[in-house]
Amino acid sequence: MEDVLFFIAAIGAVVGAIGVIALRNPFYSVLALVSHLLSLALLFLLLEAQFVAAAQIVVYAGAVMVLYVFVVSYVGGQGEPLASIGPGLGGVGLVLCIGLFVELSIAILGSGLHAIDTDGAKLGPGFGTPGQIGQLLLTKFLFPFEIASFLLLVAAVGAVVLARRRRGIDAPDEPLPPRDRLELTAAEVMRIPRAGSQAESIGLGQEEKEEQGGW
Amino acid sequence: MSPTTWAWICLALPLAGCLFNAFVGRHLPGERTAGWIGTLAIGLSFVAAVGAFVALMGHSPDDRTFTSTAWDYADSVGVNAKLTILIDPLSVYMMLVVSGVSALIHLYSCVYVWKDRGFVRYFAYLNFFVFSMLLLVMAGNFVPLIIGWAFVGAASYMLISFWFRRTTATRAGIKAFVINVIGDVGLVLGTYFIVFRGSGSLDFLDTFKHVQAAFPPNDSDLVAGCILLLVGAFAKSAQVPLHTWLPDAMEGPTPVSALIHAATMVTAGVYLIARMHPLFEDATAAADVGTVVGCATLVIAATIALSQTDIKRVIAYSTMSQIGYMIMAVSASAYAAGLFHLFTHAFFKALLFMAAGSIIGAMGGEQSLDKMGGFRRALPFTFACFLAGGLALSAFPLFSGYFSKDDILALIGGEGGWHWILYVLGYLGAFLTALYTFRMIFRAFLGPECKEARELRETGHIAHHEHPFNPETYEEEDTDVGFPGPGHYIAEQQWPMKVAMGTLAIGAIFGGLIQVPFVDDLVNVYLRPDFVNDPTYEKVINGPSDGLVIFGLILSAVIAIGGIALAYVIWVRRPSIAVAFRERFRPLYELSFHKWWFDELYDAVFVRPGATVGRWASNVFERVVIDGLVNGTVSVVRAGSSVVRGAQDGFLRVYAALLLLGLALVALWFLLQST
Amino acid sequence: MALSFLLWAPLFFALLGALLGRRMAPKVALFGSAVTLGMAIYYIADFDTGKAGLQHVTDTVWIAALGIHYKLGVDGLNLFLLTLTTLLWCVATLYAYFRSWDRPQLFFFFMGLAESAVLGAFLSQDLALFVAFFDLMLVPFYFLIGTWGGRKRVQATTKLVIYTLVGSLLMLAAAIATGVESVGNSGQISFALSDLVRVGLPVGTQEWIFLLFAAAFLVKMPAFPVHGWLPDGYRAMPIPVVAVFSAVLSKVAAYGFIRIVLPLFPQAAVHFQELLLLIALASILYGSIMAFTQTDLRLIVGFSSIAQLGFITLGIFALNPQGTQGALLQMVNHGLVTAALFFIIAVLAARAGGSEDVRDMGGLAFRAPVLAALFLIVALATLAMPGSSNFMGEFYILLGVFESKLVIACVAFTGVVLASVYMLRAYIGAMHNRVGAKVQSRELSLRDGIVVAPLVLVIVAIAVYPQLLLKRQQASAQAAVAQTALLTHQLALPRATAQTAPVLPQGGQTP
Amino acid sequence: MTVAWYLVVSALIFCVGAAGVLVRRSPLVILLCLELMLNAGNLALIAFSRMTGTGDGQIFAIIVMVVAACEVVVGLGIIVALYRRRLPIDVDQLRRLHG
Repeated sequence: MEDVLFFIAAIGAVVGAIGVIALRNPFYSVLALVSHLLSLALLFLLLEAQFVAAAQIVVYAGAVMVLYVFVVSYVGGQGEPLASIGPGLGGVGLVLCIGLFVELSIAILGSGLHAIDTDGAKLGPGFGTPGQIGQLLLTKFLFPFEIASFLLLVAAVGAVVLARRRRGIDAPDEPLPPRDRLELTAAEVMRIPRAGSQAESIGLGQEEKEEQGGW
Repeated sequence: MSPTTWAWICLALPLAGCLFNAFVGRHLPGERTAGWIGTLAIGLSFVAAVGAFVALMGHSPDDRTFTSTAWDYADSVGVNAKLTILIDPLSVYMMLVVSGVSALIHLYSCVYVWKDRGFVRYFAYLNFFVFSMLLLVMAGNFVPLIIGWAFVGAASYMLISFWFRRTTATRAGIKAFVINVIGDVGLVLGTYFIVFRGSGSLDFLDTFKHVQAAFPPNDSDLVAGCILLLVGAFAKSAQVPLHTWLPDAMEGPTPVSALIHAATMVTAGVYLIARMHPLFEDATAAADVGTVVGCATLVIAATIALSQTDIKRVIAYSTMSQIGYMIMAVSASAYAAGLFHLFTHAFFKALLFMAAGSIIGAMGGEQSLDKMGGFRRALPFTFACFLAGGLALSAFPLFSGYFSKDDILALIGGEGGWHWILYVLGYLGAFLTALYTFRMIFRAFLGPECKEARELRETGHIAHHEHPFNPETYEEEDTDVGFPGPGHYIAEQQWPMKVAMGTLAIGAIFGGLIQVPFVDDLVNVYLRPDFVNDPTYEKVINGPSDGLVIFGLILSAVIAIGGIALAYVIWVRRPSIAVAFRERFRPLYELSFHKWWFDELYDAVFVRPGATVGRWASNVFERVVIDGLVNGTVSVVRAGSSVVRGAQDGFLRVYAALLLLGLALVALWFLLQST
Repeated sequence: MALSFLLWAPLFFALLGALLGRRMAPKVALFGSAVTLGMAIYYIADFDTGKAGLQHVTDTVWIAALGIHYKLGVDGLNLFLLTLTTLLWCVATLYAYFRSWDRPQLFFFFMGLAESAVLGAFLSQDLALFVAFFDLMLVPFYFLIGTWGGRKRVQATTKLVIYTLVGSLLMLAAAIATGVESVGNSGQISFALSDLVRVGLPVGTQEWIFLLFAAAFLVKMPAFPVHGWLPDGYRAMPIPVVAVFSAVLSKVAAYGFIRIVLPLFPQAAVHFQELLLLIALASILYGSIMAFTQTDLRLIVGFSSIAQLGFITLGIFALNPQGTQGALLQMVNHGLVTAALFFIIAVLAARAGGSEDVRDMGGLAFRAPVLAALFLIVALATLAMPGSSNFMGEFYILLGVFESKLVIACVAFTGVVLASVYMLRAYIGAMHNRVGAKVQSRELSLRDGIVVAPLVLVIVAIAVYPQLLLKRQQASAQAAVAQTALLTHQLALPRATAQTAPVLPQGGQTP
Repeated sequence: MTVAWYLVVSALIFCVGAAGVLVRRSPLVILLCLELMLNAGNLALIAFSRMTGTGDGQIFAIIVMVVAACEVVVGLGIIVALYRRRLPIDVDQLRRLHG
């Protein structure tokens, strides 16, 4: 029974993954990812990770994917143009990925790790339950937990800053600089606008004031 | 009070005057208050010097050396520099001369630069100058000596370029300063050789005590040290070949010339050799160098003075020449004679400069002898003073220079041997001195009256040029924004000038009477405690036979009168002789007129090559080598980066592919490692 | 009072000022620099004069695994450099306070950071800590020059960074090598200078490490021929920055020689003594000649700094107590006069239509007697006129060289003469002669006066009583060169200290 | 099923995701492919967690999910910003950073 479930879930996950990259319309890609995530959640359950599986469905397949759907519908679900100015990486990518897969498989199958060929260790009671996860998070992994929460905060702020609306919707916020001004030097980027010049540093601009004020 | 207390007061007063004038001088009420304060400070300083003299004479002759230390200046790792003053007959003698003559020069200056816009600044500088000189002569440790030495140089720089809008003045100032720094370097390096190769202490008395134990006679280190000290002395006393700054120093106001030439600065070299006599006694080779250079200077300077037309420069070269006598004397162990000449020279040289200042005032700033003439009746007092100073300088019988110069030459002659050459050259120099001195007097005071003289005599008005000019270049002065002031003054109309010149004239006429052969011997007796331990000194003092002394006196008188008579013939009776002589002996005239081409020589040997090297360094070396170093690095980096930047083509997916490739390679490497 | 307060106070106040906003930043920075100066003066007052070793030591292990200590201490070597640093920063902050800067918070923050970094380099008694602070110094100056600099600041900053980074990397490598090589002898890694001195290194190792350190320090100074960053750098920096940069940062390098190189690599120092002396001599002559030909006042001062630092190097590598004393004294003197000169240059430029070229000036002294007097005092001190403290510094330096290498001392004296030529040339060119075309002669204003006058006062005070510095430095200076002086057989220590002179390290026997 | 099976599936998904990143040009889809890769990692982590019988791997997985969420948020924010400025939604045309 478990084996069957595993194969169903595994095939679902792989097919979902292939769907993500193969479908032209981003909207369909998102849907394929959702199915992929659901299959993965099943795999997690098979691995006795009930809490992670639940989180996967609720957070990932639920919340995150909704975000994707919103953005896709906002940006427009048109497929990408066929003509590309970039290099066609199809062949190279395929070779690379297959090569990597072969390498990883060799690594996994030829591993000296004996436990890898078992069904796993004998599990204690409560493995993978929210209680155990919570306990770990608040004891052993408290610090990563806090860091993660901080990361989330930063990401939220960052997203707001990035997507915030500036001065009207229609006009592009800042027009693109002309092509010949694209070559900014690092120092120009670094320089603060209207920073003091030589004349200011020796106090040239100040002399009139000084004359009036006197001693 | 003890002599050292008096000495500290004597030293502190000019400094106080300087600081007072510098800080509050500008805000004082009254037009000349700063000048009076400066004069008062120096006058009181002279009083303190007299106090020190009296206090010193209260002790027995064996017990007239006192030291006092203000504070440890730099006392660590074997260098014991302390602010020590050494008060003994020699330093009190110098203090008296310096402060006394300086006080009169201050008095004179109160009028001379009255209308100048830098009046207050002038007196601050002048007081500083006197302070520096007093520090120099009182120092009881090498470091305060060097400090005083350098302060004198700095003060002379400030005063020479006092009219700092004249480029000639600033150029003369920098020249004086740099040559003085060369002297300072000589002094410091000489100190290293003497103290740190031998005596081990910067203190004068310790050094003198240990010098014989530390060095065998004529030890190379000691001779090197003494010759380096002489370099310092030559630079300050304007001896060949470090004399070129002195004539240019005439760019300063005339009283400054008087101060530099009479009381302070140029006499420092003479004092130094006298002060360091225990060293020179042991390093006779170095002393001989001093003797020869002094003699050479006295002749060279006298020949140059014969053809100069600037009245101040003639006097300047005469100073060089007279200092040559002194250096020769003190180097030949005739210390008292050299210092005696220093004393009389201070009087008559200050007097000559002041009188020259009076003439220049009457000429409205003009300094060329070619334009002067016939001032005898327009400036009777100045004429009398100039004549007194001129006669003293020419060693006319019974005037002060007569006794002091003769004292030197008699002692040189008495030493015998090769000193006879110096003896003869000394008298040759005396003859030339009489000649050029009276050339100057005759051309300025006799002959046809120039228009300035006539105007002054007839109306009592001093000539003023409509557009003030630089007497050196005849370039117009920008007096509306700068210096010097428009005022010109003559002694006949100003009592402070008259007082100063009159006092000096008395000294110039009668000053020699303190040491007359067979009559009295005051200078010798007074200075004896300083030199009593020197075997050579006693030998030199007693060297000349009575016959030689009498012969010298007669010869001296004959030469002086002969020189004056010849000058009368050439420049008053038959002016054509001078012209004919100039045409007949053109090379000799050129040599004299161009000052033996010393300036041109230095320009060609030091200045031009230095400037060329500098230009090459900044234009070629700096650009090519130094910048090349960094630019080369930059271009290597740039070339390398242009190779690598090809990979940065901006295609995100290519970056990802490269990343993945890297991952695959890393994985492969680990796989290969594990098998 | 712990040294950490002194070290971090500038940074603390700079941060505080930056947080309080653009109106408060200058005030807080000024207050902070004054407080720091006060603390530095306290350390002079509290200094135990006769002692050679460290005082007020703070020592905690910072990174235990690497043996890096957070160790601070004061002794005769760094006591007055601390005062110099804090004084100059105080004055520079005061100068900056009177001017408006774009983004004042950032400007004053970087100034404070720079002060802390420099103080850290002077205070650290651990090699790794020294290297860290030495490199940290570059960061604030990079921004200060690149952001608030003048013409060609980009090029100048690039050059400066390239030069200094190369030097820093060499030094980092050398420092690590020193630590690692010292493990072999003791079995336990430690970067604390006291431990490193005790362990000692074999001669061959010392020599190449010495060269790396020397390269880094010579670039920072800078010395001929690695001074290429100086002309552009000095011209581009804003005045308060160039003042502290030229006055203090070069001293860090010279101080590094005395603090680190001489005690740690004595054999190598002796071995390369003549090389370093020749480099110093070349710096003196080259710097002087260049200063003589330049017309830009900043460059005149810059090249004169090369010459002056040549003298300091000369003193250090005389490898005897006289030379070291002179070098230490001269570091303080040179810092004071250079900073004063740069502030005066700013004043002069403001009166010459903004130009810093001598040819555009002239006759400035006319209505400005106070300015002229201050400039003259500083100029005379710079050319080391006897009576100035600079003279005593050069006196000791040249005496040290005279006792170890006579010929070099004699040649070095030409540098003294040349100094008088170029300084007076600059002074006369700016203040005297005919009035320049765009020149307006007017007196020093109060806000410039209270920047320059304190420096001149300190210059005069030290000139009157250099013993103030010398007696506090003496014991440490003797200890710093004790080993090298032993090696060169020119030990002239008083008997009392000679008995306690450190023994040669075991690993460091001459082959 | 042994743990190795799960790992193989994980490797496969990872490679598929990586291929997607290389092939697709829409930043949206590339983000999705990144999700794939992260999830592949998650699967491996949980498989190992099962293997050792401790909960640590699951914690890691949760943290990875957090990171993924952050990445999504920022990535989508950038895409929205691009769209607002009328820039092409194509990574090949956004190559201003070329050297």
